[in-house]
Order: sequence, then structure tokens, then C-alpha cells
Amino acid sequence: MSTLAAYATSSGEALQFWVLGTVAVIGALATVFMKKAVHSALCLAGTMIILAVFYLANGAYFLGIVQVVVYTGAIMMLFLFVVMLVGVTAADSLKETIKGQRWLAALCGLGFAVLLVGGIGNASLKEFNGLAQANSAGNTEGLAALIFTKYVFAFEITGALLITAAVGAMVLTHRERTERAKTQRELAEERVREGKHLPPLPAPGVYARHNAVDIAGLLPDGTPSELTVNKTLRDRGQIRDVSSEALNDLKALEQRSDERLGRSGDAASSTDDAASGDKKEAAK
Amino acid sequence: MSFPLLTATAAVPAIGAIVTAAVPAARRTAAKWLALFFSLATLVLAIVIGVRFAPGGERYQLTESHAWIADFGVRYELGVDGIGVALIGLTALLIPFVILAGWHDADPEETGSKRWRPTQGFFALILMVEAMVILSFEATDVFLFYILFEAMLIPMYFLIGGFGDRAHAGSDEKAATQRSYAAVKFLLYNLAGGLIMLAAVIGLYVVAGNFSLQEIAAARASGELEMATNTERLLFLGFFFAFAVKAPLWPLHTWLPNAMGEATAPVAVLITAVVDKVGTFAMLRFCLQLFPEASKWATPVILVLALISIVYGALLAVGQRDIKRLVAYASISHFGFIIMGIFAMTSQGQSGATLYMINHGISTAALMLVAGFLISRRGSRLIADYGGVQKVAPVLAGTFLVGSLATLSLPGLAPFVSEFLVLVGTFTRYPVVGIIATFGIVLAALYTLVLYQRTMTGPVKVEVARMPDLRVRELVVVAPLIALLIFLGVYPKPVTELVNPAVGHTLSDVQKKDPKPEVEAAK
Amino acid sequence: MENLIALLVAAPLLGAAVLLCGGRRLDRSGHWIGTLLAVASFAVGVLLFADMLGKDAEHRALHQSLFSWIPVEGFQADVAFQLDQLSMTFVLLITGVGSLIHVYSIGYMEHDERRRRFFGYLNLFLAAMLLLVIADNYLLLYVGWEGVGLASYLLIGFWQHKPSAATAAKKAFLVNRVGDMGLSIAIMLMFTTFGTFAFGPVLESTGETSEGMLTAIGLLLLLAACGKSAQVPLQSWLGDAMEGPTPVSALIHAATMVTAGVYLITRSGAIFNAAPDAQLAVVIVGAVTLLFGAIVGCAKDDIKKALAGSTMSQIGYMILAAGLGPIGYAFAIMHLVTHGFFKAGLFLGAGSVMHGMNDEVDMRKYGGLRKYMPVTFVTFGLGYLAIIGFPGLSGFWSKDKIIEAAFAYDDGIRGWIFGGVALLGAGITAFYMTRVMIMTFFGEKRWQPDESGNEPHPHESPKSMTIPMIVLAFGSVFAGGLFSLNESFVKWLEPVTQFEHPHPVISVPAITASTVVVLLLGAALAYVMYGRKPVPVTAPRGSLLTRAARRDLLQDDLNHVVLVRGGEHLTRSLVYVDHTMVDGVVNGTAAGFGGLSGRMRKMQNGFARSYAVSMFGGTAILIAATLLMRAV
Amino acid sequence: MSPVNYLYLAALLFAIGSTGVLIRRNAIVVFMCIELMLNACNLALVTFSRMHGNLDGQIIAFFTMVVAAAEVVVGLAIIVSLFRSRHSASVDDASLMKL
Repeated sequence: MSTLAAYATSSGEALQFWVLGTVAVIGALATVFMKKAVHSALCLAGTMIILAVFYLANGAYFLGIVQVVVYTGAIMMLFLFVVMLVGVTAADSLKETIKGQRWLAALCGLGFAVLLVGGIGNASLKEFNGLAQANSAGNTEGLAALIFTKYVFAFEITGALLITAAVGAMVLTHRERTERAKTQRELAEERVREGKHLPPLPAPGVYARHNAVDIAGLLPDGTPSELTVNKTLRDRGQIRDVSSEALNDLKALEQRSDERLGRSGDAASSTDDAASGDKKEAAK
Repeated sequence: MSFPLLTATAAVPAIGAIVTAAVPAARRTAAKWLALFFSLATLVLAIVIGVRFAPGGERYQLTESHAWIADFGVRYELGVDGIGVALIGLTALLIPFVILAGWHDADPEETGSKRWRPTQGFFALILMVEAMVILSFEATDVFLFYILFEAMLIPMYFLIGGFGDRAHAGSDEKAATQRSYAAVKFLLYNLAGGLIMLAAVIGLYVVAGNFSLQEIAAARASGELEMATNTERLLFLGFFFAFAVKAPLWPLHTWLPNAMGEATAPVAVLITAVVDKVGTFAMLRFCLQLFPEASKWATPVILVLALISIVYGALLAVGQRDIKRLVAYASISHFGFIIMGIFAMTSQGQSGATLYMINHGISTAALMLVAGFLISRRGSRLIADYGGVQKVAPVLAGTFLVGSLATLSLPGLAPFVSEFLVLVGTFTRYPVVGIIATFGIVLAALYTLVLYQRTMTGPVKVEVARMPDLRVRELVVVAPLIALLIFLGVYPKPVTELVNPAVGHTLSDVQKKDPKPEVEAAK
Repeated sequence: MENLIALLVAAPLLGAAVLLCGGRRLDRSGHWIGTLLAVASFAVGVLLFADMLGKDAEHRALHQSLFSWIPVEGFQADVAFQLDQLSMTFVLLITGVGSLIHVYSIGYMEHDERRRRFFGYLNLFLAAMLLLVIADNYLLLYVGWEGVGLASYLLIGFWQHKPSAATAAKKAFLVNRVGDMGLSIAIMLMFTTFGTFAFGPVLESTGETSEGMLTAIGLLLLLAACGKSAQVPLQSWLGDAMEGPTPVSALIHAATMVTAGVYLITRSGAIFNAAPDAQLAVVIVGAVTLLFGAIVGCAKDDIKKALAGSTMSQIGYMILAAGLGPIGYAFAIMHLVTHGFFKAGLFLGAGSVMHGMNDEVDMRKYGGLRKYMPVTFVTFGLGYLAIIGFPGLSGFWSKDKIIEAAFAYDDGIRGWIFGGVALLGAGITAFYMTRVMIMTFFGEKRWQPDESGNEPHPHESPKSMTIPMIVLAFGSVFAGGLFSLNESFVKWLEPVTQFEHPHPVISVPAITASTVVVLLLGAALAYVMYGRKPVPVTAPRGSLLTRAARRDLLQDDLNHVVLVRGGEHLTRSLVYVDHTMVDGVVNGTAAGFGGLSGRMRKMQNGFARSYAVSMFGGTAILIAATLLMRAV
Repeated sequence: MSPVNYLYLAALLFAIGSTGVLIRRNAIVVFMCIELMLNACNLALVTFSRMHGNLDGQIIAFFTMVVAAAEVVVGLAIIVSLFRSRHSASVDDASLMKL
């Protein structure tokens, strides 16, 4: 591998770069433009893995592995967790609300790209030393030698930073209980006192066709009752309204049973249908 | 080392301000007497300066010099020439009268206003202004002068905004609104001027390498310090703009009528008779001395602006309905004369301009303070609210008339001497300008006499029928001023002799000589 | 002797200071102090006069230098006095007539509670007027010049509670200021030309500058003279000035102050002699004014205003004479002195009439007063005969000489024109003075009770008033003859003003004869119009000319439309401009910044992404700038 | 092929990421875009390391990763608590910076 890190790359690496590079860019674009956060996260993970490959290709073996294990493995999963927590199905609307924001953003992005590319193009980057010498004692050992000598303070401080971040995350997400949790009895009494809903809330999901918690139970007239759905889902607006579906199903059922029972409707088409049905039956 | 007389003269009122401010509110009468005492002590010191100063001697005398901000070459440098001595004298002279005239202006019991007014603060602020103005007349370090030039805005701001004229048609709140408008306008105008000057001060430092007026001027004169034409002009404009705002010159004048209208009469006197003089003084001392070529370059435009000020101020004074605003516009006209005299660059013009600063200070003080007494009696600033005062309060009317006559430069009273000198000085070099400016004297007669006629003569109005005549305290304020007006009108020699050598120096700075009379020139 | 000169001014000045600052405790003695000091000044004048007569003509001028007034580099103004024959003449006239009028005022102002102040003002006037005539340079003259303006302002507006008086005072001061402007510019011009404005050096070196410059100075001095002496076009204040107490009208607006213009022109004779164009202007102004004043005098029913018109006209004569150069100066001054006598006498007579008639001034409400106030009638009558130039009386001697000199102005057409105008003026003078005389003292009594039912009871005035009138009447009768005796007056003034004998275009006896004929014609016409039939109490509408003359030939209306209205519009629009434009620019800047920050605030929409865009954009721009700098 | 191409790729990814930050309103996606930008930087650093023949670039990239990890932890915690109080993960809902 060390020979690959010379000033001119092998054609294999070139091929790899062009193929994977294209995929990485597509992944990045998808990250930005996918409506659902989950899809964005997955695309990003893909891009990161490709980057890991590039690290390896550039002789940064340790980083390549870390990229896969820590970044793609841990951090991206953390993202997915949060996405799930916040609501996996909620799709963002990509409609812009701030006037001119999109154009300005595009302009900025384009400007950055042009500037950076222009800057790199202008820089005199002809010399390539390759990592052959640096990696001679092994890449990980080389890094370790640097980290624990030259960069030891930075390393220690990043350690402290990580701990602080961990503590900070706990503090941020932790909710302090300021009062004693109510017992079940107290809750029951409270409910009676308020006189709102004495019996248990109705159960959701009359039709257990989906994971029924997010489907409202239907009232006798076929309209959904929001009471049947978990409060969290209600607040998030993630109730799936199946009432119209149910009503349509009901209609279809009725029609089918009509056909089955040979009852004819008043419309001509239905008589035709009936006639054709009769023919079918006759053919049988 | 000799006794630092100049520092002491500025320090006495400054200490007085601190002491006065420290007096508890319950003992405010003591604060008044303290303030008066300190202002009189300053006057004594100013007289000592006048005695110690030798008009024919060195240009700057009684000099003091101490290192201050060594990194930037800023020094605490003081020194006075004849012009400075005269103006220090004017300031020290007027402040006791201002304090006496404002004896009750900030007293919650006397004014009957429910608003809380710290009496001691009023007098402390006046003394503070005095200290800064005197020090600015003494400073020969450009940076030190700049700091004082700006710093005196702070006490003035509070004096205008905090202790305004009670006499309004509307309510206390409305008055307070107008007052703060006037105070903010005053502050913003002058700050804007000061900021531009700051840029020029820094520019001067970059060019010259230090802030010392004497060193720079000497280097300029000897040719050691060359300035590019454009640099010099830009720096000159930076300085001049600030001074023109303060002076004030048309069209930068609109803050003055507001400030003088809303402030109490003593504070209005402080503005126009004392603080504004720093502007014209600085033109004479800094603009001409530091930037002689640029001054000559800008002369035509400045003369035109001064001319506009003269005629425009007078015409607007005619159109005013408010006594104090009228006096303010009259002052604008007079400042036009002063600036014209300075930039005519003749001995008569500049001596006249310096004399004009003194005389205008005294005459405006006389007129404005009497107007203040009048206004405090009737509680209105509108000319239309008066009539026939002469019948009920003849002494008040008489002093008012003398003040008016001084404003219109009647011969025999001090302003005539200076105005004529300015006109002659201008005429010898710029005849047309001189002739147009002479129209100002007709207009001056118009606005002062119309004011006198409308307020003092005619049938007695019901509201003024019981107006008391001048009280002893008020007479003590006005009588010396009038006596001084007459004395300086008949015998201005003491002042002119003080001023003449300094003017000679200034003229040699700009390398201008008086035009020869035609008859001699022909020979 | 010359040390006494300052006393002339000092005495009345002291009086003014004492009386005006003295307060109430001088109320009872004030008029005596004032009169005493005026008389003292007169006594000093007489003393100096006697001394002067004792010297030979060439060495009579005295000079006193007090102190350096305004010492500035290249500019010397001294307080110094010069008393030559010309000044001496004025000093005697001013202090003499002034003292008489002080005496008269004791009686006239007896019932006025502010009499002390009145005498203070009178003394102030005397001091200023004396300063004017004895100053040895133009700047000090200017001080006196404005000083008399001030005194005149104070005295016209003495009854300040009357708005008309206050307005008249202001008008007088303002119109005078226009003239003063001329004088001050003239002084500046002298300074730039000669480097000085003392009489001696300026008048001696007139030959060293161009005629154009001298013409300019002369015209400016003429403007000054027009203002002070109520000459066209600055004459409008004099009629209104009659709002002041009558002694004021007599002293200031007839005898002394208004003649200051004549003094100025005569004093500056050397300048005018070298500038014929300026002289022509002076002559034209004098001629126009003498007709103007006479016409106005014919139409006025107010006795004082009729006399004011007459004053204007007579001063027109003097100005005309002064404009004629060396042939006229002496006669101008002579007429000035005789006029001082008879016009003061006439005004005092008018005051006496008003005093007896409850301050009624309308001549149509007089009539037949000769029976009630005989002394007044006789003295007034003598003054009347003197002013119309009745042969033998003062006015005849002086006016006739002026007419002669006018005919001698030029060999050609100019002599005829100005001589003719002067002659015509004499006729009109006779007409309007006869009219005044008849309407006041002859005919039926026409006075009626006023609204409150007080009927006037005409009576003779007290002694303090009649004695000055008698003294002045003596002057009106004999002064002219005395002066003309052996040409004594002309010779007296010759060292100062020079003198040339006039050579009129027609013979002198012919002129004298025609003058007499013309004045008889004028008097006869007046008698026919007013003496033969009763005078209506309310004025008839009159011809167009009469109506115009009553309104001072529409000059006031012109002033009103052009100056007052125009000025009001100008100031009002300027106030508007100042508020909306000059201040508006400033306030607009402030409002502009306010508006801009309002806009900027909208950019601060609170959305983090917006801020992020600006950050990114800013970074991009910074990088771009860095790269560009590199590239450059 | 020259390794400079890696730098171009990094620049492109960085620009894409920045555009994403500006366009997206979902805080989580914004965060992902930031990660993308960080990764782009890392790629550049690694490439630089290769160019210069020493490992310092990699070290910096390593530190970047650590810091990114810390940042993600805290950032996500903030998002979670924000979501708890506002029931939304949109960055536009938190427009408290305006008066």
C-alpha cells in the first residue's frame, strides 16, 4: 500500500477514486435533499464509509478504521437514535419559509465551491512525499508516537472535552423531578375530581392491520376518535387517519355482498355488472 | 518652578464644582453661595493672569508643560496669548453673573416645579463648564484641547436637558420633551463635529508626529514640516467643521435656537456667550496657525457662509415669535460677523473679531438675562404675550433697551467698536462682502426694535399689569454688565492693546499683510 | 481755551446720566438740572465764541485731543474735537435753541409724570448733537450721528403707551439706519482710500485719488444725509415723527438734528467739490425734496405734519444749496440757522396752540385763535413771515440767496431748472404757510366738544413757554438781516467752506423781484381758497394730488408694499426654509438613519439560518478578498 | 491521477454540506450536514498528510473526529431537550434571537 502513496497514484486508485468519489458526492447531495431524516442519515453513512475507503487509500489506515467504527458505527447510529426519538416518519417540507434564503444559500455554497476549488487550483501542490517513510513503523504506531509526545496536551484536553460533553449531554437530557411521583391512587382520585374521563381511554386500532397504536379507533359513525391514540403521537401529529379507508372498505364490502346476493342496483351500469356476473356464473 | 497660574485658574472652578456637588440637598442655599464664591475666586485669578501677562512679550506666556500620555506625545501644555487672556477674562467675568441670575432657576421651592431638580448640581455643572472652557482657552496641546472641546458637551447637555426653561404654554411633560429634544440635538450636532475633528487630530498626529501646537506651528513656519496641499486642506476642513458647528456657522446653526430656547436664560448665556466662543477662538488659534495655506484657500467660501449667517440670522430673528429664539438667531448673525472678521485676515478684522467675542458675550448676556427675568415674571416666551411692560417696570424695560441697543451695535456701546472694526477690516480686502454685511446693521435694528416695541411699549396688557420691576439681585446682575458695555464702548483700549500683538502673530502665521490705503499705495 | 471743548458735550451728557440713572428722587428737580446743564453748555459755547472772535480768521479753529479710542494696527480712531467756525455756528444754534426748548418744556411737560426722563433724553440729544458737530473725524461724527438717532427714537416714542408713537419711533430709527449704513460704508471707503477718516487728512488729500472714488464717497454721504435730514427717498419718517412731544418736534425735527445732513455735506465740501456728479445728485435730491415737502405740506390738516412737510422742504433748500458747492455752502448754513429760529418758533407756537386746545392737532378744528392767544399769534405770525421769505425778515435773506445761487448753478439749462424749482418752492411755501396761518388763527372758531364733552378752552400758555417763543421770534426777524449785513456770515464761514460769488443766469434784482411776486401770489391764492370762505370741519375729498399728498405722496404705501410686505414674506418664508430645509436636512439625516435601521432590523429575523447565511457569505467574501489581494 | 483530486472532492463535499446547513430546517439534518463538512475537512487533512509525508495531518483529523464526537453528543442532547420543550426539531421555530 505504501507504494500507492507516491506522488502519482496507481490507475487502480484512480478508478476507485472516480467511482467512489461520484458515489460520495451523490450521497452528500442526497443527504441534503432527502425529505426524511432517516434517509439523509443513511446516505450520510454511505458517504462516510466511502471516505473511510479514501482514508485507507491515502495511507491513513488507523483513521480509516476509526472512521468506520466510530463515525459510521457510533455517531451515525446516535443520529438514527435521535431521529427515531423525534419521529422517524415525519417528513420535512422542503418549502422555504425565509424569503431569499434558498438563493442565498445556493449562492454561498456555489461561491464556496468555486473559491475552494480556485484556491486549490492556484496552490502549488506539485510535491508529494508519500507516507512511505512516515508509515515505515506502521501507521498506528506512528500516530501513537505523535499523540503521546508532540500532541499529548491536545490529546489530554480532548479527553477532558469528551468527558465534559458526556456529562453535558446527560445534564441536558436529564429532567429533574421537583416533586414526588403521584401514586396510582392519587391519579385515580384526581381523575374522579376532574370528572372528565372516568373509564379507561378507548383502545386504538380497531383494525389490527398496522402497528395499531397510531391508528385511531373509529366511533360508531365511522369518524376517528383521537382519544384512542397515545398523547405523544397526538402531539406530534402522527395519527394515521384510516376512517375514510375504513368507510371505503365498508362500501366495497357492501357492494360485493350485493353482487354476491344478486341484488341489482338502480343504475344501468350495475345491471350490466350484474348481467356480466350472471354470465360468469353461467360459464362456471 | 513658578506657581502654575493657568492650571490654578481652571482648577478653582473644577474644585468648586466638586465641592458644590457634595453639598447635601437640604443646604442648597449654601451651595449657591459656594458656587458664587468659587466663581469670584476664578475671576480674581483671571485678573491676576491679566496683570501678569505682558502684551508685548512672548507670544505664549505663563506656559506650563508636563508629560501626559508619553506614548503618543500628548502633553499637558498650557499657555496664553492676548486673545486667550481676553477670553479667559470674559468667561471668568460672566460666570458669577450667570450664577447670580440663575440663583432660583434650579430651586424646587422657588420655581414651583414639581420635578426634582438638584440645585447643587446646576451650579456644579456651571462651574464644571467654566473650568473646561478656561482650560480650553489655555491648552496649547491639540489633543488636550480636543478632549476639553468634547468634554464640555457633557455638563452642557445636562444643563440644557435637565434645567430647561419652565416657561411654556404646555405642560411640564411637554416642556421636558422639548428640552430633551434640544439637548440631544445640541449633543449630536457637536459630537458629529467633534468626531470629524478627532479624525483630523489623528491625521495631524500622523503628519506631524506630535500634538504640540507650538512645535507644529514652528515647524510649519520654518518649513521643516511640509504638508501636501490636499492633506492640509482635509485636516483644515476637519478642524473647521467642528468649530463651525460650535460657533455656529450657517448652515450648521439649527441646534442653537433650540438649545437657547429651551435652556434657562443663564444657561443660554453660557451657551452663546461662553461655550460658543471656544469655536471662534479655535478658528483663530488652530485653523489659521496650523493650516495657513488651507485657511487662505477656504477663505472665499467661509466668507460667503459668514455673510449668509449675518443676513440670514438677522432675517430669521425678525421672523421669530419667541424672545429667546430671537436672541439666538441674532447671535447667529453676530457669529457671522466674528467669523468674517477672522477670515478677512486683516489686523482690524481679527482684532475686531476678538473684541467682538468679548462684546458679544457681554451684550448677549445683558439682553438674555434681562429677557430671562422678564420671562420668569410672565411665564411665557412668546413676544405676543407681552406689551406695555415699560409702563409697569421701567427699569427692566430700560435695561432691556440698553441690551437691545448693544445688540444692534449702537455707537457708544461696546459692540459698535468691534462690529465696525470687523466691517472695516473686511472692507479693505473684500469691499463687496463688507457692503453686504453692512446691511446686517439695518436688520439688527429691525429685529431688536421690533422686539422692544412689541414687548415693552404700547398699552399695558392685563397679564403684565402687576409685573414687579427688577429686584436688587437682578439689578446687581445687569448693572455691571451695562456699565461694562458703556466702558468698553468708550474706552476699548485695554482690550485692544491686549489683543493687537496676538493678532499680529496670527497674521504673520498666515503671511498676510494689511492692504495699504490707496493713496499710500499710489505713492 | 480748547480744553473747554469737551465741556460742551460733557455737561449735557452728565445731565443725561444723572437724570436717567438718578431714579425717582430726582423727579422734582430733574427738569431744573437738565435745563441748567443745557444752559451751561450754551454758556461754554458763548465763551468759546467770544474767544474765537478775538482771533483772526485763519487761526480760529481749535482742536482738542482727549484719548485714543480704538487703537488697532493701521487703524487710528481718536476721541478728538475740532471747533472751527462751522462747528461753532452749530454749537451756538444747538445749545441756544436747545436751552430755549428746555425752558419751554418745563411748562409744556409740567403734567407729565415722566418729565425727568424727558429732560434726560433732551440732554442726551444735546450731547450727541454736539458730539456730531465738534468731532474731528468721521467715526466720532458717526457716534454722534447715531446718538442723535437714538435720542430721536427715545423722544419720538416718549409716549410709548401709544402704539402709533412706538411705531413712529421705530420707523424713524430704521430709516435713519439705512442712511447710517451709507455713512459707515463711506467711512470704510475713506479708510481704504486714505488710510484714515479724520477730517483734516481726508479733506486735504482729495486730490490724490480718482474722481470716481470721490463720487462714490459723496453719494454714500448723500445717502446718510438723506436719512438724517429726511430727504427723498428716505423722508418718510419725519411726518410720523410728529408723534413725539412738540418740543421734540421743534428741537430735533425742525431746528437741529434734521440739519445734520446739511452739516455733513458742507463739512465734506472738499470731497463734493472734486466730484461734480455727486454734487449734481445732491442738488437733485434737494430740489425734489423741496417740492415734495412743500406739496405734502399743502395737504396736511395736522398742524405739526404740515410744519413737518415744510421742514422737509426747507431742508431741501439747504441741501440744494450745499450741493451747489462753494457758491452755496455759506447760504445753506445761513438758511439752516435762520430756519432753526423760525421753524423752532413755529413749532413751539404750534405746541402752544395744542397746549391750549387739549392737544388737538387738526387745524380744521381751530380757527380764530388770535383772540385767545395773542402772544402765540404774534410770535407764530413773525415766524410765518420769516419762513415765506417776507422781505426784510430772516427767511428772505437766506432763501433769496439760495435761489440766486441755484440760478447760478450752471450757465445753461441746469441753472434755469434748479433756479426755477427753488422759485416755485418759495411760492408753494407761501401758499401752505398762509393756509396754516389762516386755518389756525383766522376765521370762525370751529372747535367742538370731544366725545367726553370737554370743550377746549383756548388760553395763552405760561411764561416758561411764551418767553422762548418771543426770543425765537426775535431771531426770526433779525437774524437774517444781521447775517447779511456786510456779508458777515459768509465771511465768518469762508475759512472753512470757501466762498465764491454766484453768477446767476439772470440778474440778481430780477430774481429778488420774482421771488417776492411768487410768494405774494402763493399767499394770495391761499387767502382766496381758505380766507374768503369758511373752512369745512371735515376735510373735503380733494383732488387726486391732494389725496396723494395727504398720504405723503404714497411713499409710505410704496414702502409698505415693497419693504414691509416683501420683508414679511421674506422672513416668513425664511423661517419656513430654516425649519423645513436647513433643519430638515439634519432631521432628515436622523430620520434616514432611523429608517435604515428599521430596514436593517427586519434583516434580523431571528432565524439562525439567516444569520448562518450572512456568516457564510461574509466568510466567502473575506476569502475572496484575500485571494484577490494575493492575486494582485 | 494526482492526489489533488481528493482535495477537490473535499471542497465539493464541504460546499454541499454548507448548502445543506443553510437550506434544511430539521435540526438533525443540519447536524448531519455539519458532520459532512467536518468529514470533508478530514479528507483534506488526510490528503495533506500524504502530500507532506508526515502524520500530523492525520493527527489533526483524528482530533477533529474526537471533537466532532463530543459536539454530536452535546448537539443531539440539545436537540432532544429542545424537542421536548417545543415538540419540534425545526431550527426556524427557535427564533428567539429576535426581540
